[in-house]
Amino acid sequence: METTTNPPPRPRRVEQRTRVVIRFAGDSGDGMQITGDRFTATAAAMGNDLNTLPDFPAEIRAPAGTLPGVSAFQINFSSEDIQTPGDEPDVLVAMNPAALKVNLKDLKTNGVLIVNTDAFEARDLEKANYTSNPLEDHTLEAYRVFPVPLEKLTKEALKETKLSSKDVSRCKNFFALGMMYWLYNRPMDNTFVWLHDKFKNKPEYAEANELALRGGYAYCEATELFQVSYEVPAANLAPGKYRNIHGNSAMAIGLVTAARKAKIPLFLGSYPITPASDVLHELARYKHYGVYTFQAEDEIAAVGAAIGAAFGGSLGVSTTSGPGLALKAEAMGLAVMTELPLVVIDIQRGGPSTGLPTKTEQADLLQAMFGRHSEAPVPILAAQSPADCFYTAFEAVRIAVQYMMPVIVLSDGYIASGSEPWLLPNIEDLPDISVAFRTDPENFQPYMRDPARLARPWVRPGTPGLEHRIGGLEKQDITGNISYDADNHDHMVRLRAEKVARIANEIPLAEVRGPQSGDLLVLGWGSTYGSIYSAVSDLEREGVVVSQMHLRHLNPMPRNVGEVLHRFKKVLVPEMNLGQLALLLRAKHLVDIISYTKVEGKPFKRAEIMNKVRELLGVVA
Amino acid sequence: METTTNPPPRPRRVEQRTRVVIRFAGDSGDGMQITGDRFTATAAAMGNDLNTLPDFPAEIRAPAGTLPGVSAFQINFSSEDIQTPGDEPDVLVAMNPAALKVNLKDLKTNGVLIVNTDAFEARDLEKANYTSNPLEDHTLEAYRVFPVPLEKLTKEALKETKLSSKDVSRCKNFFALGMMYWLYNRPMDNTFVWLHDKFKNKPEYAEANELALRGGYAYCEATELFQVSYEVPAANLAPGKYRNIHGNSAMAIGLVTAARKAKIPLFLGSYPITPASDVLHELARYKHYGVYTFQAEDEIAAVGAAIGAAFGGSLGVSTTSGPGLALKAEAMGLAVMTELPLVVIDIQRGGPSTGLPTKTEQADLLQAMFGRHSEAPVPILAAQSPADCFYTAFEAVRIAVQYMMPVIVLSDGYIASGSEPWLLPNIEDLPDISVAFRTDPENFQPYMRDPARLARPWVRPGTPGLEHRIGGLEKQDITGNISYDADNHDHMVRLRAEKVARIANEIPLAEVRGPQSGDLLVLGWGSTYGSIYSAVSDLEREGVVVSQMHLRHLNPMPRNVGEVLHRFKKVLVPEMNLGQLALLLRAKHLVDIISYTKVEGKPFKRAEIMNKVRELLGVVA
Amino acid sequence: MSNGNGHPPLAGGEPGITALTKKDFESNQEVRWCPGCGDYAILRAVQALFPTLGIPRENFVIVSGIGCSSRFPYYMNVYGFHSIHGRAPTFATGLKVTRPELSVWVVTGDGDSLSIGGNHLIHAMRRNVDIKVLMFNNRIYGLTKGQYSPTSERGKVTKSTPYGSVERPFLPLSVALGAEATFVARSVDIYADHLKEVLAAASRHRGAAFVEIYQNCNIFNDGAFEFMTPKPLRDDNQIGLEHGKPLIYGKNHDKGIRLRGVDPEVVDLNAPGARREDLLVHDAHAESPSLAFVLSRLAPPVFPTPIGIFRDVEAPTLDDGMNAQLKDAVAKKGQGSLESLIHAGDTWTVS
Amino acid sequence: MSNGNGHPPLAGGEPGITALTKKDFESNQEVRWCPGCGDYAILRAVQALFPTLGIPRENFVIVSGIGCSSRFPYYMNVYGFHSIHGRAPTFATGLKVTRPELSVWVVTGDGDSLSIGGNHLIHAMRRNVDIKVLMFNNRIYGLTKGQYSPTSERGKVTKSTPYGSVERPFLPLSVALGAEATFVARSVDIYADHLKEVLAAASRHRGAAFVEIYQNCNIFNDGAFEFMTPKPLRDDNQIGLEHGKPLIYGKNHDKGIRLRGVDPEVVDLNAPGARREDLLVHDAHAESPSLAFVLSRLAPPVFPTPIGIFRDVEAPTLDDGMNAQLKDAVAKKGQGSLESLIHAGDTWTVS
Ligand SMILES: Cc1ncc(C[n+]2csc(CCOP(=O)(O)OP(=O)(O)O)c2C)c(N)n1
Ligand SMILES: Cc1ncc(C[n+]2csc(CCOP(=O)(O)OP(=O)(O)O)c2C)c(N)n1
Ligand code: SF4
Ligand code: SF4
Ligand SMILES: [Mg+2]
Ligand SMILES: [Mg+2]
Repeated sequence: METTTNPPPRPRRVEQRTRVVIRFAGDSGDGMQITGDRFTATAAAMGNDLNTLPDFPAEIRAPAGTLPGVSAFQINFSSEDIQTPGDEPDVLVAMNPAALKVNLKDLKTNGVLIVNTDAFEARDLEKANYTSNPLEDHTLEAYRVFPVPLEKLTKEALKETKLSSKDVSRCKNFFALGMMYWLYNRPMDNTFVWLHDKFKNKPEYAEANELALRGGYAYCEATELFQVSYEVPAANLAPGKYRNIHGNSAMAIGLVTAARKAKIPLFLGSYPITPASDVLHELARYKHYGVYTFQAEDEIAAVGAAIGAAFGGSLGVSTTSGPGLALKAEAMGLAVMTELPLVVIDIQRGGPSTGLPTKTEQADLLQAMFGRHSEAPVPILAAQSPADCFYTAFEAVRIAVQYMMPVIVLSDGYIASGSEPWLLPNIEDLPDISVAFRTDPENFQPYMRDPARLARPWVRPGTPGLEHRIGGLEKQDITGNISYDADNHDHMVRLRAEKVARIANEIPLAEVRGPQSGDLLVLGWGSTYGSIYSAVSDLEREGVVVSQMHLRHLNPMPRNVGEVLHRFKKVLVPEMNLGQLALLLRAKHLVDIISYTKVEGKPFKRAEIMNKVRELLGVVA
Repeated sequence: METTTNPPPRPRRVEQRTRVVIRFAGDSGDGMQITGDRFTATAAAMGNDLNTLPDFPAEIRAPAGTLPGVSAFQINFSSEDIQTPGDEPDVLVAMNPAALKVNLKDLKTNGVLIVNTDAFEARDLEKANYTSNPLEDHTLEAYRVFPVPLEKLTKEALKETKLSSKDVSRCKNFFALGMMYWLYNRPMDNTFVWLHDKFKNKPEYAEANELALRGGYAYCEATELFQVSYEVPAANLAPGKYRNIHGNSAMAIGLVTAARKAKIPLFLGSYPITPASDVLHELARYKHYGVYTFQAEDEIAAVGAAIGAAFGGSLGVSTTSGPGLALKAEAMGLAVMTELPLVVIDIQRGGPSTGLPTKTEQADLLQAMFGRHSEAPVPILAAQSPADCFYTAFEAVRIAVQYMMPVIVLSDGYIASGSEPWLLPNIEDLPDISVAFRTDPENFQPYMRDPARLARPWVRPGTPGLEHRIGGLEKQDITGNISYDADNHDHMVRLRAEKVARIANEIPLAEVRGPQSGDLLVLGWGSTYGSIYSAVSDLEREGVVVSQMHLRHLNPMPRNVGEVLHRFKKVLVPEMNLGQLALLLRAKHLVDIISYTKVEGKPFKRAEIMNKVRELLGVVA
Repeated sequence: MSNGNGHPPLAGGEPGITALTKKDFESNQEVRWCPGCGDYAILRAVQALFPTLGIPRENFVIVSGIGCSSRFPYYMNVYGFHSIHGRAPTFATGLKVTRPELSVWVVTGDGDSLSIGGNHLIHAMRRNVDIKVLMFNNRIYGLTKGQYSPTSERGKVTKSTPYGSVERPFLPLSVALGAEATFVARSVDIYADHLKEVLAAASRHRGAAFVEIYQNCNIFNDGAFEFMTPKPLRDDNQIGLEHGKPLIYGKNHDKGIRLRGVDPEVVDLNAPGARREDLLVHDAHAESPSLAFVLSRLAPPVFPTPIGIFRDVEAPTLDDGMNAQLKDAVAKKGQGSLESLIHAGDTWTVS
Repeated sequence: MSNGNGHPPLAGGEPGITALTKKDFESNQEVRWCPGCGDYAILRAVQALFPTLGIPRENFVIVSGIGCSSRFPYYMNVYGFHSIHGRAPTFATGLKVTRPELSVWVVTGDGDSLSIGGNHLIHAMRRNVDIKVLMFNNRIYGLTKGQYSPTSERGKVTKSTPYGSVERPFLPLSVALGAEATFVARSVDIYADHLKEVLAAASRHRGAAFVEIYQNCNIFNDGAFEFMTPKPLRDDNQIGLEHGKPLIYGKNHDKGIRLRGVDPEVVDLNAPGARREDLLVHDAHAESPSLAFVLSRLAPPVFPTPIGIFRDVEAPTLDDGMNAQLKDAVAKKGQGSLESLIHAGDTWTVS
């Protein structure tokens, strides 16, 4: 937190901050996600740039108060451009001992720690595996601790209501939220509006939560608990309309938008799997957009149905995570052979096998590249942030329908459930990618090709005179007849590779942020974008000269990648895997990439990348 | 064919040859495979080195006489060391027009062509899509054509038998075989023995075929059809007992042998698929060796059952081809996570998708490396020739049980159905790889590790006091408990990679054949061995200096590979794919590998590699 | 948008509905089954049937998996998709749901549909997606040259079971009925007319249809159905099911089937006391699949093998359901606009 | 080699057969289901049952797939394998065949076994491999937080079907019976004693056993079985099947079920003319699965839901068949030696 010199406008001291990270942590039942969402909405309304990340417990609901039951929500809000939910929280709100135990290690030294002391009975401590009370031993020495009896205070604030004591207790998250609003000088009005809208039919709940919120605010005002409060001014965001968006929502909206722009119906075939299921859930609500969602019996059926829909002239899409992508491999090979458009989206999670299903990872890149038998190349794109999922999905659809081929999109658990403000695009500005189905029987051949993109024609069954057969056996070029001919096979294998390679002719060159050549380039893909961006920005401020490049297109890569690599003395590739992009770059460009890997189920910290850069440049922090 | 100066020992001229390639081609019903097998057995008995390759028609039996119905068998036999079935036949026996049409293009210019003229009626020609009779136009000008009315001659030779005319006609392949025996001065006795053994219960068939064989021989003797006959002396083979073996048989035998040497039962879970099914068929006959074979409902169930058997303490094996390997990906990830031994064998075929199911290819290497989600490394081995499948299977089993991990073996359609003489190993010389199951409950932990190989203990359910649970969620090292811990995950991801990497400590260094450094190294893997070997040998004879290295271990590779690469100015890697080993080598060693690729569903010709080498070295042939 | 699901209307050549003949459905591909294979007869029957169904040629789609049988689409001059092993119902489902106006047929084998593809088959039945599944049951894997299949009898000696198989077979119709199939029938490759009748009924049925077709693989399992198909054996070893008719068979129509509890028994109608009124009367439209299930169990040596339509009932289809939801949603909320999609939720403006 | 299949004899700790208690089967892992989940009750029942089966603890193996239910093995102090989604029967099959002396149990959910795993399930039933499949049917995907499953009712509103599902459900017991299952039963999470009885019978059965256990997911599908499980509703909405006993239910044992053709109907035993002798008598050992199938269709509102053992018949098992073949082959040909394996076929010697 950087201090500015503005004079305090309120009785107690008010300081300005550029960037603040708050984490709300409690039991799954404590409403931490809603609390975080409300703080986020308010920060957005105040014009902050922001970035959020929920941390759900593993898939099964653990018993209340236990360590596996802890749920947290982190928000980074700022008066500057930010791209990550922040490395270490400045403030941690801990609703119970389990939440404290799980989250404390992340809190900044000297950070603010608000603890709900009402939840520190012996039984609570035991459930969290505390052998002594951390409020009473040395556990919290390094932090500024604010013990608050949240339960009691909420009860007090709500004493006029007629709610059951259980319901009253459930409002304590809004009491805590009220305190945060006071601490960061946030207005409460839009939260009130939201409450009254949400509880339209249960006004007593709206009222109770309003009271709790006001209570928390008033408590800080009255008690002088905090000596200082903070302001985080509006960021200098590009003008326009914004919306706070999660990655999976942006993905869903991107698909619907692209289908509309392609003028074809969208068909999603999917089988639920963490962390991809929400794309299915969201698309299932878009029936009035003409979106079909089909929950298949397994991942193979899901992609099979999507391919069938594509054969019928729809945009076939299948969403999944790593284990599901593995299962779809064989069917994707069929889409390669039949040259049908298809978009397969892999929201990566920790592996191998069932692995760490609720944690993030970006280790499916090589599976996406090579995880099909024989030579079955497909284009691969990766989203770099929650809002970017929209554009990545759109671009994937464009390639699929314009090149007639399956495309893989990689996202991951981190951006899927993270959120950031999205500057909403102008709908007219989005490219027209409308599909022209072949209807003319004259000179028609199923594998005749568009000379530029090598795409074969897309024909909808039901078109008179164009009846033809496709399938998984090798095809004679142009005619599409089965062919066992040696030369034809060699030709087709190379043609399918060439089709993918030609995409590079159309996509933008990769851009370098910072000096265009020099000592060090930090090159990334996917969700590491925010961490790298923040690290590079902070290093810049420190005067360390380093450049950044980030790839959306992983296959094929932009035409200039090799050339850029050679302009830098060192190239650092941070990845949440064991060096998968590094392997591809080394093989293609014979450059001695420095691979920086971390496979911990969570994103890089800005500081980790900064340290690595300093180390490589021989700079002392 | 090289001529020697030995005087002719028989009335007509007899010349010596070092190496002869014969191809028998006819309709599926013409018995070409049996004909070839008999010629092979005789060549083996005569001490020739040899190598054979059948060329079956695509999976469905096409109507008799049509192009897709053609079946062929090629044998290369020699007085020298040979490693391939030969590029171009010296002799082609064509039983019908379709066989002629399909095979003629491969025949050596000026090669011997024996045609069954009885099958060249208008209808026969039509079925083979001949518009004019090739016997009468210029089609055969470049060859030494010997038109033979095989049908009539066989009838004549068998006129004493009481067989139906259909049965008589079915003996014409042995008439042709008799002609070949005459032409290459082969004894007929062991074929007689074989016939009488095979038709023990139908002596009239044995007799008929014997008559046909003698007839063919006598026909040549009598008619002076050929001016010259040839001798191919015995090769200078290493002393010992030999057996002619197909790749799939060697694989099956290798597995049984390894299971015995490991002292555990063998369980094969498999789902039929060309060209892997024969391993299942063969193992199904080995019940008295304690071999379980389970034909599963699909490839996933097949590998699942194998993993279940491994959990129970058996050697779990699953055989398949590319599409099946794709389907097994998810389950193999589970074997990686649970650290259970497993051998998965992929007999590669042409792809992608259903592709060219009866043709060969070696394009599943990268799928084997990377075709699972997340970081799920497995060791990969490839067999280089039919007999080598035995040793590769054995080594794969050794690694699986000693390191406790799944291993992938790559073979392909070419070596699976090809054959060569196998110098039978001394059973005592094969290494003892016996498994020691953990039975001691003292200090037992499911993921405790052998310090050298990092293997965890193998415990058979049923062992008292060692009850424990394994599964696909990330494991805490040592205890094997489920762990979502960040550091543990990073540790385990690296540990699983390290376990694979450590295999390199034990495997032999890669050997270079020829000069140990120089201008050019030809580096290969898998079934290209024979082509490369022959090309390099012939180049040597021409005085072209070039070295060869061939890899059995593809993951990890031998420790010295990088060092060897750097000793050569150029490294050529011929592959039947688009450069998959080349990609791995480039990424690992940053060497500008020259990738020479051909994806035609058939092996490299010696000549193709020789030309490529000459081109790279600037040598004129 | 022609059919309410966002598809543009079709242009192109003339719709081919009028006066179609068998010839119109023969493709230009050389048919590549073994000479004598039962698949030929089925092909001829289907080629003869399709022009009579009143469906424009371009609206037929045949989807298949992998196997000898699955080569079928290549030989039909309609839209065809020769997909991958076992998965044909999945492709067909995606296609039918998004293109309900098409007539979607699945051709599959006993291995394709009941071994690797068993799950997709039962789910297609459960969902009652309006596709017609023709399962060529030759009780063997033909294409891979003769391994036993899930319909092969126990003890069967094949390439993969030189000592005989130790597995019990599925009865495909029982499997389909256990999976809630709404149309279930059986016919035989060489019974051209019967086969066409059954397939025509399958085509008329709105919902998933499962038709088992006994098919002789003369190369790897020759004579698998010779217990019944040769003319002299037919009358005594097979029984034709007809809705509303009692179960009578035999050369002289003198054998019948009646129930004892839920178990059928053969009645000699010439025997004293035997009464026609006691015979089981076939009800293909019974709401419950129980009767069809009981019939699906009938097999030699004790019983004749039933052929014909076991079950044919109405139930909501997946494709209707999904398309109705789309239509309803549009009716209720109006056709969604990109504006309302993107600019939704809590938005704020920075100026 | 102890059991004829080449396995070395076991050494190690003492066999744990004597005087086992429930405690012996509790693992040291913290149980992590939602408080109130029906899985707890099933766990307790199984922990109580296992020590009574006379099987040494070390010979139990529980294999599961993925889902809340599939966490089961972690909580049982026996050998356990928490495998991947839908595939548990495959692992169990390989294990049981090679280790016939083990008692192999599969724990699975309605999604795990009937959605992604449907094919493996039906093949395990068909092959009659001696494994005990406990299918926790909560009619929802619990672990992935509440999507409809193949057993969810049509119209079900879930996360993935905000407009209601348009799919018809499977009846799991019908599926199993259609797939030739030899043991089929149903019980309920909270009916501890009934559940134990049914599971004990499953354990005694030699062959594949399929037990559907109604299980309440109080988070995502609370009350799915409240049409029947609450005490006041039980008598009228459920019927306990007992072999050899007529189907009678109702608080006052005054309702029964009889057949009309193959279709069951409810009889008010107090009604004039109603005769107990007409009632359907349960025969769990009937050779044909027809009766069990008819019973598997019974469901509210017209019928009570049957619980208990629907079918329990003998049939050759896969594991017996495979092991017998190995034994026979050795008996006939002698134990194969490596010598005879490698030095087989046409060999020749170069000297
Ligand atoms: C994933 C996969 N596994 C295995 C195969 C090999 N295969 C092709 S067809 C077939 C079985 C064919 O049997 P069936 O479905 O009965 O068809 P039929 O040939 O008898 O008509 C098999 C195992 C394949 N093509 N793909
Ligand atoms: C290959 C794969 N696909 C999807 C998933 C996600 N997944 C885990 S459990 C589950 C369904 C669970 O439902 P059910 O089997 O009914 O078990 P329950 O949780 O209700 O006990 C799904 C879809 C997965 N783990 N693996
Ligand atoms: S193998 Fe059998 S099923 Fe296949 S084409 Fe030949 S006869 Fe027909
Ligand atoms: S989600 Fe449902 S099934 Fe899963 S543990 Fe919770 S209550 Fe049980
Ligand atoms: Mg078949
Ligand atoms: Mg469930």
